[in-house]
Amino acid sequence: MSIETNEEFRPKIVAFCCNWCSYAGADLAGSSRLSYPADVKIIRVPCSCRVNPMFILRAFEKGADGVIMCGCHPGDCHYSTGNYYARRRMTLLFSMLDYIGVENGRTRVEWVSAAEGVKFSQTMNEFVEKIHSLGKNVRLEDLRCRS
Amino acid sequence: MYKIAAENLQALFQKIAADQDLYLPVKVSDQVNFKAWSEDAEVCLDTLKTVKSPKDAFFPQSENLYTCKKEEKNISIEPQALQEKNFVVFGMKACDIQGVKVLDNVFLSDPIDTFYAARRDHGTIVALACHEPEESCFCKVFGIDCADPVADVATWMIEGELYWKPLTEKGEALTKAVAELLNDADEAKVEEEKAAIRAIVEKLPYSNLSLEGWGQEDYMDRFNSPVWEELYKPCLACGTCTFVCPTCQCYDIKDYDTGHGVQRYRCWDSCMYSDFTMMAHGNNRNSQMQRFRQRFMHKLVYYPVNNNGMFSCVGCGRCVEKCPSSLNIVKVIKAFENQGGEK
Amino acid sequence: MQELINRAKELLADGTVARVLGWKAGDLPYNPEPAYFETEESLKDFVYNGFCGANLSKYMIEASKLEGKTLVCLKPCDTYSFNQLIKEHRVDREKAYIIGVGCKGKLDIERIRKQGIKGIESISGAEITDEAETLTIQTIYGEKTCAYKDAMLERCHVCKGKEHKIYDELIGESKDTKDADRFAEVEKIEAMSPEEKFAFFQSQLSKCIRCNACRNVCPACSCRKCVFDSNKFDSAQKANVDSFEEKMFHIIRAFHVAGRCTDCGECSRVCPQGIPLHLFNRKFIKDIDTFYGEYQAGEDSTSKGPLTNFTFEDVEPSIVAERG
Amino acid sequence: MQRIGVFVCHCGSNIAATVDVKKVVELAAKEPGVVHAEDYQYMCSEAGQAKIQEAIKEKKLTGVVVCSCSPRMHEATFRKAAERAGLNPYMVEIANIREHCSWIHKDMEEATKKAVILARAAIAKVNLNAPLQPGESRVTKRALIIGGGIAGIQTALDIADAGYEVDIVEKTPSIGGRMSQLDKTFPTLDCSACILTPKMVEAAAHEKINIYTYSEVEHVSGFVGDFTVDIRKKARSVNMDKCTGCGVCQEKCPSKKIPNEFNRGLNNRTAIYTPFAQAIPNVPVIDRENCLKFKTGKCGVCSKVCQAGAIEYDQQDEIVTQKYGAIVVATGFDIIKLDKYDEYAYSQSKDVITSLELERIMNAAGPTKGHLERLSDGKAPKELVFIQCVGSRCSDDRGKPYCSKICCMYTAKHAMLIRDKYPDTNVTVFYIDVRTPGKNFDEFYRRAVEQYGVNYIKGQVGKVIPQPDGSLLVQGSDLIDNKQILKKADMVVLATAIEPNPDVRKIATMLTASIDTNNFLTEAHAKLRPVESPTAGIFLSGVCQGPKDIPETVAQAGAAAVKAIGLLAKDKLTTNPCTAKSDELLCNGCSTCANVCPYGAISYEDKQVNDHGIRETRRVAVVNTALCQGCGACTVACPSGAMDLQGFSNRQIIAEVDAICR
Repeated sequence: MSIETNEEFRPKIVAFCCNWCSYAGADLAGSSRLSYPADVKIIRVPCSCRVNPMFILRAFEKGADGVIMCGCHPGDCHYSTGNYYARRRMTLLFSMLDYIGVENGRTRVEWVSAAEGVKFSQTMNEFVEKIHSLGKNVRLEDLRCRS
Repeated sequence: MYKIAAENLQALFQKIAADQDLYLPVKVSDQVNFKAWSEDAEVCLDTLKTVKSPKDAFFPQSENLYTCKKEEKNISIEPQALQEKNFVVFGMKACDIQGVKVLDNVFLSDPIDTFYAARRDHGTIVALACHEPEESCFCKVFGIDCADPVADVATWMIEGELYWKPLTEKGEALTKAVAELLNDADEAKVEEEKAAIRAIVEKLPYSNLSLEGWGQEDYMDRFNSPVWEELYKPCLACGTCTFVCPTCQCYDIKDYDTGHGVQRYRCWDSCMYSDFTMMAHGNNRNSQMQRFRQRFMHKLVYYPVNNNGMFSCVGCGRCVEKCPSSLNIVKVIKAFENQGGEK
Repeated sequence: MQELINRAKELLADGTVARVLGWKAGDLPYNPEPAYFETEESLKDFVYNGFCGANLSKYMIEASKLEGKTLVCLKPCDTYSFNQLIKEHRVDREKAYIIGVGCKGKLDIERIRKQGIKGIESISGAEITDEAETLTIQTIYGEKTCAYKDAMLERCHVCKGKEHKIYDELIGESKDTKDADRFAEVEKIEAMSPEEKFAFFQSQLSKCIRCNACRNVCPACSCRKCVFDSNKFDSAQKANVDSFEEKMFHIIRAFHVAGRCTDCGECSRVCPQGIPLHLFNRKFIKDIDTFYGEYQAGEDSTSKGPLTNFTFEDVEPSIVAERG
Repeated sequence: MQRIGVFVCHCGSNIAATVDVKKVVELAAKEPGVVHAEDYQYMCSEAGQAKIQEAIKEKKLTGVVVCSCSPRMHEATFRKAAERAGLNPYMVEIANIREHCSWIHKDMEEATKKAVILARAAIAKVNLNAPLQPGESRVTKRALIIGGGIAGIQTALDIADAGYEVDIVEKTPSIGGRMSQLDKTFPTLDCSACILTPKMVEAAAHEKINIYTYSEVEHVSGFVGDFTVDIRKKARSVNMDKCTGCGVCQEKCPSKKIPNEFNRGLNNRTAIYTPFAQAIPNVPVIDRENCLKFKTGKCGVCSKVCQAGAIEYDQQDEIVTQKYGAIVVATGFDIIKLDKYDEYAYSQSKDVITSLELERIMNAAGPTKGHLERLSDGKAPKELVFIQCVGSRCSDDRGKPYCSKICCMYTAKHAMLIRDKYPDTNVTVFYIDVRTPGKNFDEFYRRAVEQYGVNYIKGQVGKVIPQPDGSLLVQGSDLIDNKQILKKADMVVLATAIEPNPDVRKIATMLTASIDTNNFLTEAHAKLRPVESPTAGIFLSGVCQGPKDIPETVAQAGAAAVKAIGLLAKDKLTTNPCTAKSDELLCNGCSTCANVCPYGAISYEDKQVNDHGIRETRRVAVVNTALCQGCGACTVACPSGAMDLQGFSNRQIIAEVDAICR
């Protein structure tokens, strides 16, 4: 992919954030004015364990170029154990996506606490950059959704 | 009667594909199905049965009907264009051709299915006689002669040469278009081949299956027979039989939300599925036995009753080979045969 | 087989069981079907041979709802599925009388056909009692032979073993048929470049006709209503209109059975398009083994499954990118 | 179709400086379902809220989207405002266009575009929202304390003082627990019994406290505010009302050779016994396994000597069923078994003892009447070696990975007391680290070293070898001087790791309270909810949650009491309506959801269902909304999608995904 098209390319990125840590971490990034690209849109979920693999595939189907899930650090889950289940689910799902040839940089999990506004912003910057380097998602999209 | 050497078939395909789409048996990941021809396609004319029947050349597994576009609060509708380009289906077997006739009765009678009709109009069928019929074949039961298929063009593959015989105007036109690749041939070899094939057909285990009692109007005894209750039991309610069948014509209409509007499309449905003909009030067949019975009653009774005795089964034997539970229409026919007095 | 029939008759006669779930001889040499037998007389059609590949555990979901006990014939690998179904409360152990039947590897008619054998009239060597290493096949086009091994289902080459994990009694000997590494194919794919992986699966999945045979035959896919048939996720699909839908269906199906799939291989056996569906399930099994410790679903009927369990030290999802 | 109103906040210039608010209003108005859209300077102000309320009434809104700051800031504000206007509060959603948009983006066009998309996602969600009603459940104003040690006693006293009925269930014949076995307590060196006994008496005398000793919890059902518990009162064989506690039965009992548990088996007790002199209740029990009357049918001495006629050989276990609003677990600890630590020769020599045994030896009521002597020959030891971290901080599976926390301090205490009372006895302590965080702890330890001359050696002991002359050879290392040490000792004391009471696993299962790999009960949040179990209505007191000393235990006991009181003070509990809900027609009854539920909120019922004409009885999941906290783990575990989360349903989240990606 040429540099020119990369400049044009504005990725669609969905971020699932748990209500208790990561969403609050994103809020802190906001109140600390720590910027990250507008390509990232956050969906609030009660816990990372609420994130169904079907949501992630759905995002890709509808044209997302990257999906990131953020939750409380292992051990700090508001519901004690939610992120442990989420961690296993996502590990397996990501491994499967990698296995069928979807670029593994398109999916990511990051544990972000309510105090980690800096980490949230950094993570999003990194992730967007990664998606830029990968370009448009073409392996997991439904062509009918192209505008 | 013409012929072309097998090694020149690639040239023939190139020639046809130059100005039409060409569908023929192609191997992809070890399985042969009818696919659009391309330069590097692995064409498998010696495959007796493609996994799926070639019916989707005329009645694709899914096809768009129209598209709704949504802009702000306005909705505009774009109808789907009908088939406009000519195409050739190459290598269809006699049973599958009969399958298309079964579909014709449904889709070309009033109200005409315009999508299907357009495809039929633009499609030319090049039939290929069966060379080595197999034990699961029972086309003979339905009066089909796999040695002498009837289509726009009939062909036979004999000792490395494809014999070519146009039978219709469309067939003549195609023949003319590829004339430079064809040589004249006499029919003696073809007659010989036909006789050989027919001799094999006689030996097939299912060739003498009796359809007595099927295709008749007074079917309530059969409908109410306790035999169904036993027969359906292994059925897993999958759609394999339906989706490999050359005659199944049921479809479902669905909407897909593209984010900018809706695509309304239809796709094959299976009477074996629990949501088949599901309506607001529920389902009129809510047990697998009923769904199973519907499948075979339709193929062997309702369809022939409504279509001058033409059965909605062509004996291709795909369901015999593919059913995960080894159920099939032959077992159904035989079960009633064994019932004797039951009619 | 006679011993099995005799025992079934006894158990029917003394009222221990109300019916027998086994296989009925088909009308071709290779197509016996799963069947219920309720009388001693009906057992004349009972058959148990190399073509009886179907995993009858799945049928026990329905049979558990019937009055009385069902005698069910389970091969060693089928018993894993049965255990898993007990764990998920989908079958009733009390409603089953399990006869663990011996197995010397099950046959795949597609593999025989792939060798160019057609017009099959009879097959000898497929009986369970046969010690033959070779199948002799009478066809319209002459007599053919085929090594038993070459006609075996893929799953039998990576057999989990001769041991029945749950049973009331055992009849018949089993044979060790394992001659391949269970994860070799998965590893081969893992070693490919992303482009090659994608091309491989795209080509395989493009054949999928969404007949749902893989799902419906699967003892782990025992949902009353599949998400792909319901509006719960706005995910109902009947056809793969776009190539995305093929992937969605097969990834989610494999995910839903991850940690529950016993690798019984029924999905690959029944796929009319010969898609090696086990490659999805086995990938998850391999990952689970590597990440969370060896786990065999159906080994028992009580242990916690890997996706309903965790440890504090589990690997992070980034392992996928890190291992390259 | 919903009738949605969209309200876009300027937040002064916080939003409006980077987001074209008017543009957001204009584009949001075109989204499906939107019938009203407006903007305002400060939506959260009275006037702003009034605008929302007005629009709800005038435009008959069924849903509201507020594009403003984070929902963590004002979701509650806007939901309450909507509720006052007659709209179900759960029909309000927030699009966070401040923290997640205006504050982090600089380009107006870009920020506006994103704000529109965020609004769109919220609108798409509201289109699928449904009114939710919080449920109510009643609270039984009575607490159960499991365990009658200092933790349980303190929690019981605090709850009872607040005016609520409390039952203590104690497994042994007396309350008092581990603390009653201790001699002195660090760092003040006051006598354990002197400070514990008054608490025990106070608990026994408290009109709101009812003590079940020699009793165990048998079964627990119900949920927060409404637990039903079966308590098994084991047959004591002594009538508690008649017994005067005179002790004659114990004097006369002929079975005298039974290892005395209270003294860690260092001496013997009788078959009819009270564990210790200050036991509460002061009523003996007959140990039926060792009683001649029960073993052989002969004897009956106690019955003959009992003036009060309190002996009842035919007593049966009794099950008491009681309802509780809150349950506090205070099951305490034991020390680990030392069978995996053979190198310390614990099983080979009577003079190798645990610290808890030393407590009994030092205690005036103990087996040696408080004299420090070797158990092998009764001689006073001149060389004493303490070995720290026996089974604690252990990296293999012989011991425990955690620090037992109390050992450093009690060893300093023991060392100091011995040096004080027996100045001619040398005391050596082998340690890995000395950990003394706590008020006056380090001072205390330094006193032991500096003032009392206790010899601390940093290093581990490899072996203790009993010598033919009856002494012990301690083989250790000195890490500071980097040398091997061979030391003759007369007595070796092992600071043995503590572990949760082994019964706790059974109890945790009954309570569906989670437990960690070391069998400590898990707190609801490691930092913010340290005395609550993740299971609502279950509280944690004392060492059952993790190693603690006495003051920490008492502090936590009080904290647990406050939490329990907070619960009991309510007449009704309002339950979070964003709970999981199972569609029983889709449920497979597979239990996968229940297996991941941290709250034990999912149970299974056999229900008669009508599934499109098929009538059958099915095992289906039922969510107890009083217990469900709405995490959603079950919804993903459920393969068929039968389990969904209200307020964050599958289709709502998918609608948001779609809106963002389109």
